[in-house]
Amino acid sequence: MIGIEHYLVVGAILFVLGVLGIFLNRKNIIVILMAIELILLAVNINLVAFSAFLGDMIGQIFAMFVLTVAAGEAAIGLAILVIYFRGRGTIAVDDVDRLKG
Amino acid sequence: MTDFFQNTLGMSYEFAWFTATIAGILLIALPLMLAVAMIIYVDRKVWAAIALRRGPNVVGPFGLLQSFADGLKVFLQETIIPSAANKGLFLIAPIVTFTVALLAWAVIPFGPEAVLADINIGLLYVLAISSLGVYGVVVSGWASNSKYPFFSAMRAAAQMISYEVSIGFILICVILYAGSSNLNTIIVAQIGHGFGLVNAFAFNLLLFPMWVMFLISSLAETARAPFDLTEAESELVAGYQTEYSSMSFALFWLGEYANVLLMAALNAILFFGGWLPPLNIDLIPWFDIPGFIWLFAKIFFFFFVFSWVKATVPRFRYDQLMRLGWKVFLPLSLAFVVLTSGWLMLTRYG
Amino acid sequence: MDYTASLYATGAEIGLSIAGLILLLVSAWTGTRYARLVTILAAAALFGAMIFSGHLMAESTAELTGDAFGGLFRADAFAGFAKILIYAATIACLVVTPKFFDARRQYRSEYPVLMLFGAVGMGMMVSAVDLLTLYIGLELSSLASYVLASFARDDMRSSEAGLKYFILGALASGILLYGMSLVYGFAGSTNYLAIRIAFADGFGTGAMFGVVFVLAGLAFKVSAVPFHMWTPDVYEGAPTPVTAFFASAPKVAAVVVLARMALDPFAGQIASWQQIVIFAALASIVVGALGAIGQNSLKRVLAYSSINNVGFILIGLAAASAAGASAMLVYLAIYVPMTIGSFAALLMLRDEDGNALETFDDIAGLVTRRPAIAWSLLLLMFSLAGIPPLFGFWGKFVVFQAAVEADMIALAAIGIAASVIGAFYYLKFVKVMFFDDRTERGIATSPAGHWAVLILAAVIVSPLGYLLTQPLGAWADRAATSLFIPV
Amino acid sequence: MVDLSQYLPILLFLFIALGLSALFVFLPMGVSRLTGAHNPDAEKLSEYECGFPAFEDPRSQFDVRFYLIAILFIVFDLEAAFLFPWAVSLDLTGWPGWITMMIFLGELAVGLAYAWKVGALEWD
Amino acid sequence: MGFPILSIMLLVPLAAGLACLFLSAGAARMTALVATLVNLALGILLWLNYDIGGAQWQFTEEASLFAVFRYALGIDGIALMLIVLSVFLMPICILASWDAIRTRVGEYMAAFLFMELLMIGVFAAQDIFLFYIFFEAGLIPMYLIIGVWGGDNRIYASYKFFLYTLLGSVLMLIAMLWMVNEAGTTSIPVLMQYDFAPSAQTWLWLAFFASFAVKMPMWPVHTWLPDAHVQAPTAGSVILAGVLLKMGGYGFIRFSLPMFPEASAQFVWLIFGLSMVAVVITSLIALVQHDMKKLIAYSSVAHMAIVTAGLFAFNIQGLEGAMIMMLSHGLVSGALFLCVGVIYDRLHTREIERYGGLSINMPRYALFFLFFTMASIGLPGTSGFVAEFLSLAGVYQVSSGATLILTTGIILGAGYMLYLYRRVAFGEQVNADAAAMPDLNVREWVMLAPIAAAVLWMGIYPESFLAPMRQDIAALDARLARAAPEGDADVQIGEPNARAANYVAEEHAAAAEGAH
Repeated sequence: MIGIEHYLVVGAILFVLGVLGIFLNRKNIIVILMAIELILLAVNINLVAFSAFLGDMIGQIFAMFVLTVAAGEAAIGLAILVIYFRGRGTIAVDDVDRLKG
Repeated sequence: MTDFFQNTLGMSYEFAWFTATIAGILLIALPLMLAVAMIIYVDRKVWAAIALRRGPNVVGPFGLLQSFADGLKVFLQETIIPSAANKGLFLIAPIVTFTVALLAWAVIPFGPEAVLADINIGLLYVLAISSLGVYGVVVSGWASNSKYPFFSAMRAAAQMISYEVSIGFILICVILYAGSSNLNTIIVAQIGHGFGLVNAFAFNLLLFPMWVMFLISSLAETARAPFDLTEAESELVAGYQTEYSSMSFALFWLGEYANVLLMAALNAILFFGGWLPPLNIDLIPWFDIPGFIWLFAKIFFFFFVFSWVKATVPRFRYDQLMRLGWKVFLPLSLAFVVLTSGWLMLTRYG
Repeated sequence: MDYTASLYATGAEIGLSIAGLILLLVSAWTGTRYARLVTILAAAALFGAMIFSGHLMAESTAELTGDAFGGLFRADAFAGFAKILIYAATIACLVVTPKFFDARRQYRSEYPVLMLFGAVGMGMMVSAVDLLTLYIGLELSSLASYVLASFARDDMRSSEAGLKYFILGALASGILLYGMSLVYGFAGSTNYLAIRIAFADGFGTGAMFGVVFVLAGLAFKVSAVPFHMWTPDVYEGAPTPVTAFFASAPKVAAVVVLARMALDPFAGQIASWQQIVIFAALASIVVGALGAIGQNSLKRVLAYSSINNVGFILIGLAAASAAGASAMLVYLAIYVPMTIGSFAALLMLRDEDGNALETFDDIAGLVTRRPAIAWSLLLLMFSLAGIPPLFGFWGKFVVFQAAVEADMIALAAIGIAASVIGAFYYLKFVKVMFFDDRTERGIATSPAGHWAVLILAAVIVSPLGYLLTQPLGAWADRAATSLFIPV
Repeated sequence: MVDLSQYLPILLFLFIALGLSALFVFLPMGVSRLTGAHNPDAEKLSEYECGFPAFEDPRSQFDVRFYLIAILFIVFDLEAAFLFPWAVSLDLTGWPGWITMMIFLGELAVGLAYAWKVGALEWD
Repeated sequence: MGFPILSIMLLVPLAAGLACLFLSAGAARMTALVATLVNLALGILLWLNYDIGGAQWQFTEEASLFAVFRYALGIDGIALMLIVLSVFLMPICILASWDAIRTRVGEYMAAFLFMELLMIGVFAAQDIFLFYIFFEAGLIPMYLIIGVWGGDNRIYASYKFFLYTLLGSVLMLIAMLWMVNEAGTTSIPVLMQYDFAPSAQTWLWLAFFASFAVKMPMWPVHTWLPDAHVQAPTAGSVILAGVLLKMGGYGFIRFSLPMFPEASAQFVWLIFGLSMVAVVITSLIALVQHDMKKLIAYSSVAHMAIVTAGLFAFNIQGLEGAMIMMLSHGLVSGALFLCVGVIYDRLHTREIERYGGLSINMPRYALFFLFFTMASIGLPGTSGFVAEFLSLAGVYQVSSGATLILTTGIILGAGYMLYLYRRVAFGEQVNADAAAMPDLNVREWVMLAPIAAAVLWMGIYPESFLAPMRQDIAALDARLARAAPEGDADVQIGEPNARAANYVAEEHAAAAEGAH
């Protein structure tokens, strides 16, 4: 039978993938945005799994909020990316280097 | 059906269930494909009739086999994959489109018991699955790596998501009345809804405008005329399918018509009582006629409306299309959510 | 708490939200013409919210500090103190903004609206007593901040700063959220009180992971080492008024949230987070000090300075006592005028063409050209370095006092010794302005609003600021006490 | 735990539908090789552009309004995500629930009005 | 509470300093001079009104200000002497800068006046945190004085000065916090009577030592001093050598010794060791200097080493000697820096080689310079002799070996000072421009003559200066008695002949009376 720990493992794997996607990705900022979504997805899996496991609705409500906020975040992220792209003409990660000390 | 396999054929419960489910799926998928083939024929016939032409009339009696002939033709054609295309995505796009078009039917109730997956969020499921259809379009346009498909895909995606917003609100109104998003429950909630007489939501004063908007939105959502800007031949050659050929090309058509049918079915289910007979009075033995016949009749009626519109209404401009979606339908449907819920609070839960 | 009382407790946020929505519509209808007016109105709304928060704080009693909306929101004195700071900082940032964008003709009335929404989010954050409320507030303020960072659309550095801030901020939220999900799962609730009860007798590995992730996410938001890498880049790239905002209000909010998180839901497990906080505090002090050495950009130096200051604030948290929490608040209250004043001074430093003077070379010999700015900056810098008799010393004093009282002598000793490294680059400001020969770039005159903010900040950090210690200490104590309610 | 058994048919359906679609795509490719219809050449494989060789990258910059629409869609579609559970449980949440949702919708209406007024919905 | 004379002494420079910030150069000079003279007058008044043999803490003022801070002022004899030294040197500093400083005069004068405020504050503070604030705040004006008006290498010097002293004193702050937490009071007089646990004392002592040793400065943390002295303007050097260094010594005598007697005893070896090394090494370094100011700066380090040694001798002679040494050094080294300043103003170089034979064209200058050189060496009749004699006598009771080495330093001191004087004042006039320098003008006379008078006074009749301090030093000695280390010197009070014995006994009785 599938228990709570299986969901948690899936969530953890997705989370790690997302974090690695941000740090190891050297190519494209869009991929970073997707990695962020992946992290939030992992969170949602956790929340929903816990919610079902605990028989408590808050987790699911939380997941809904996370979804919404994730969407807002993606919207703003894309908007910033568009501005950036218009200025620089590239969205390669390695080109984000105007600011350094 | 599970009982049938279990008791008559003596299978174990699990195996019987499995067999029954597979049979159910095939019972949906295969007739659906057949229906799509026939409906293309019907479309052309209706269109021709309104234009006072004869339409397909060569292959088979009354040209009935025309679609099959077309199908065979494309089946034997060469599949061209443009050298500039992203091959994997290019091939995946039609698969996605068609899969998604089929998948949505999993929750459509053909009768009180005749539903493959009777889930409590049926309507949400339909909405979700039909949203996925955008992927097929966008991926095909992107993967073709060609100008016209790309433009068309952008347009199609923008158009579909624009109308999806107002569709979402319209569905909320329906759910408010039905108190559930299970499709069967929604249908049952419509028994005698219209003045105790008509088994339809569409005759409710608050829901009638919603139905009109839903109908129009369905046209836009499936990119049917007058909203067929995605394949506006004069501008965009053949839309996002420009670079496709052979069966891949045909799959888009199949998927598109499957979606059209789905939209017709949703119109029937959400606003016209689905598998219920139209009237709630036992003048004639309405209720003895199997539900799916009523449903099919209603689907067919709505499909006729779709064809009719296609034949008579001129194509919109893109800005008009977007304006209608965002500046008319969205505020209206939003307002109706407020109105409907407010009315319900006052009358029902006061 | 009934519905009316709940509404009353959330009055500041509700008022600000309504003001924000109205001003949003106003800005849509009037375009950029009345941007100045919208700014004034936004500042007025914030001022009203500040007064209201002060009023709530003054009259906060046991029944009023109960949780609004069924345990989601608590308008206690702790939150009240933070809100007053946040709103005041936001007002100050609003005052200095329009002139900055005037030169680029880019000021739009969306700017104050975004600031308002950011302030609402921060108000929610500091009042949150439920992970859900916390998350919503945090994201509301973060989303507004992302946009603000890239508000100067034509400036490549601004959009790059926005992008970096967005990516790392979203990552931080993700980490925080992941921690929250684990905490929720293992505590069985998202309510702080319930978590505290659930964790009272220790927790398992899973919950420990949750706590660590939550703290790491918040450390990101306060830009504590080792999650500070984004700070210099973002501070340098963002428009200067926005940088001033980032360095003040959101920092206050994040620190306060971190404190509430550590001292309310995780209060039963001080041992498990204290080590983390101590490490972060010391590392922030050292890295913030060392990183600034060798920088030539003034904004980058101030960014490192903010990292450095966070370290000192965290020392107060590490004490894990009411005195420590009170010291944190006092430090924050002093830090905010110091940092805003510094950025206001930077804003005033522009040549006749309106280009900002951004490096140390540009401000060489400033005292001979703009003595008032130079002397104000001198006060601010020595204050940031914590040299008595300037007010910044008091902040460090109370923090270290709390640490010593909590018997963390070694922490205090190492921390204060490391602060000497920080003094090095604060001195560099003074050295460049006072000792070096002047450069020949002209300096434009500054608008009255900037002067007002700068002078106010300079007066607060000057020895006159000590007049504030009595009320400040009393309010901070009151706020800190309200945090330590028994289960 | 929620009974998820009703979703199993959907999963099966997914596999079958995928299989069918893949069959439709790949079978003709095989068949065309057998029948000799498979006969590609460079011209045939080049992308279509009104009879001319393509003269620019098809994925060059396109109208930013598509982004805008996408972003607006995200916002408004997600609002519907909140409405679904609310609509189903209208009688459970009562007037407070209704009022709360109306406030929420009001804020979204403000958002829509803003987007409308600043011209985010214009396609000239 | 009587007339708040200490507060007035703080207020006068504060008000004048603020005014100077906004005044023109001439007005600022005059304001500063008047203010410092007023303070000098107040200082003399303070001394005259000081009740020798009266209460230990006099002129006390107290007000509870904010939080843990109390505004508590009050002085004993030790503080009195140092305050008088400060206010005495200040007008001289202003005069020394009269012509030398031409840029941003108002700010310069303000910085000096703030320095005066802070110096008086340090010596008068009776609240431990108030002391810290005054102690630490002195960094800011001094940093500016060195950095803005200093020599070519001023930036390096100012940084070094600031960071060294800051690093030293922050640790002291932590110790203070702990002490206050432990003892529950911030009052210095109370803390001086509080007995901390010996184990804690060790750490506290080290923390205070870190601060005072840098300030003092003790070898090896003295390296900021030569740089700061060389780069600072003349008046800055005078204040630095004359008063700021004394803050370290004052710190030892006010905090380390009375508050942590056990720890002090425990670390006598460290202090003595460092002092011995400092005396010898810095004297040797001074011998090879080419820069006059640097030479004098190293001599300061050597002299201050004798102060530390005297302080940690744990007996009355040592403490008195150390105090007189501080006062004497404040006057003498200040005067020497002024002497350097006089010729620096004329030739703008401090290279010893550039001068020579100044006694020919500047006889009065040469006279003053000679006098102060002799005072620095410790010629009997000058203050230096009294100071060195008392200190070494005190140290001798504890360690004859240390005394031996410290005395070597004094011999070396005579060497480098005389060597300096010979090169500057005697010999051939090698450079025409040096030979053409005019002798002292009236302003310089006015600067040097009072110091010379004071040095002579202290050398001939030190009792004037010792009397106010005697009671406090005796009290300190009594407190230290329980921890005083065993001396190795077998000092036997001999049997004087009858006539002399009477005399001695009388004198002893008088001293004992004064002490109780």
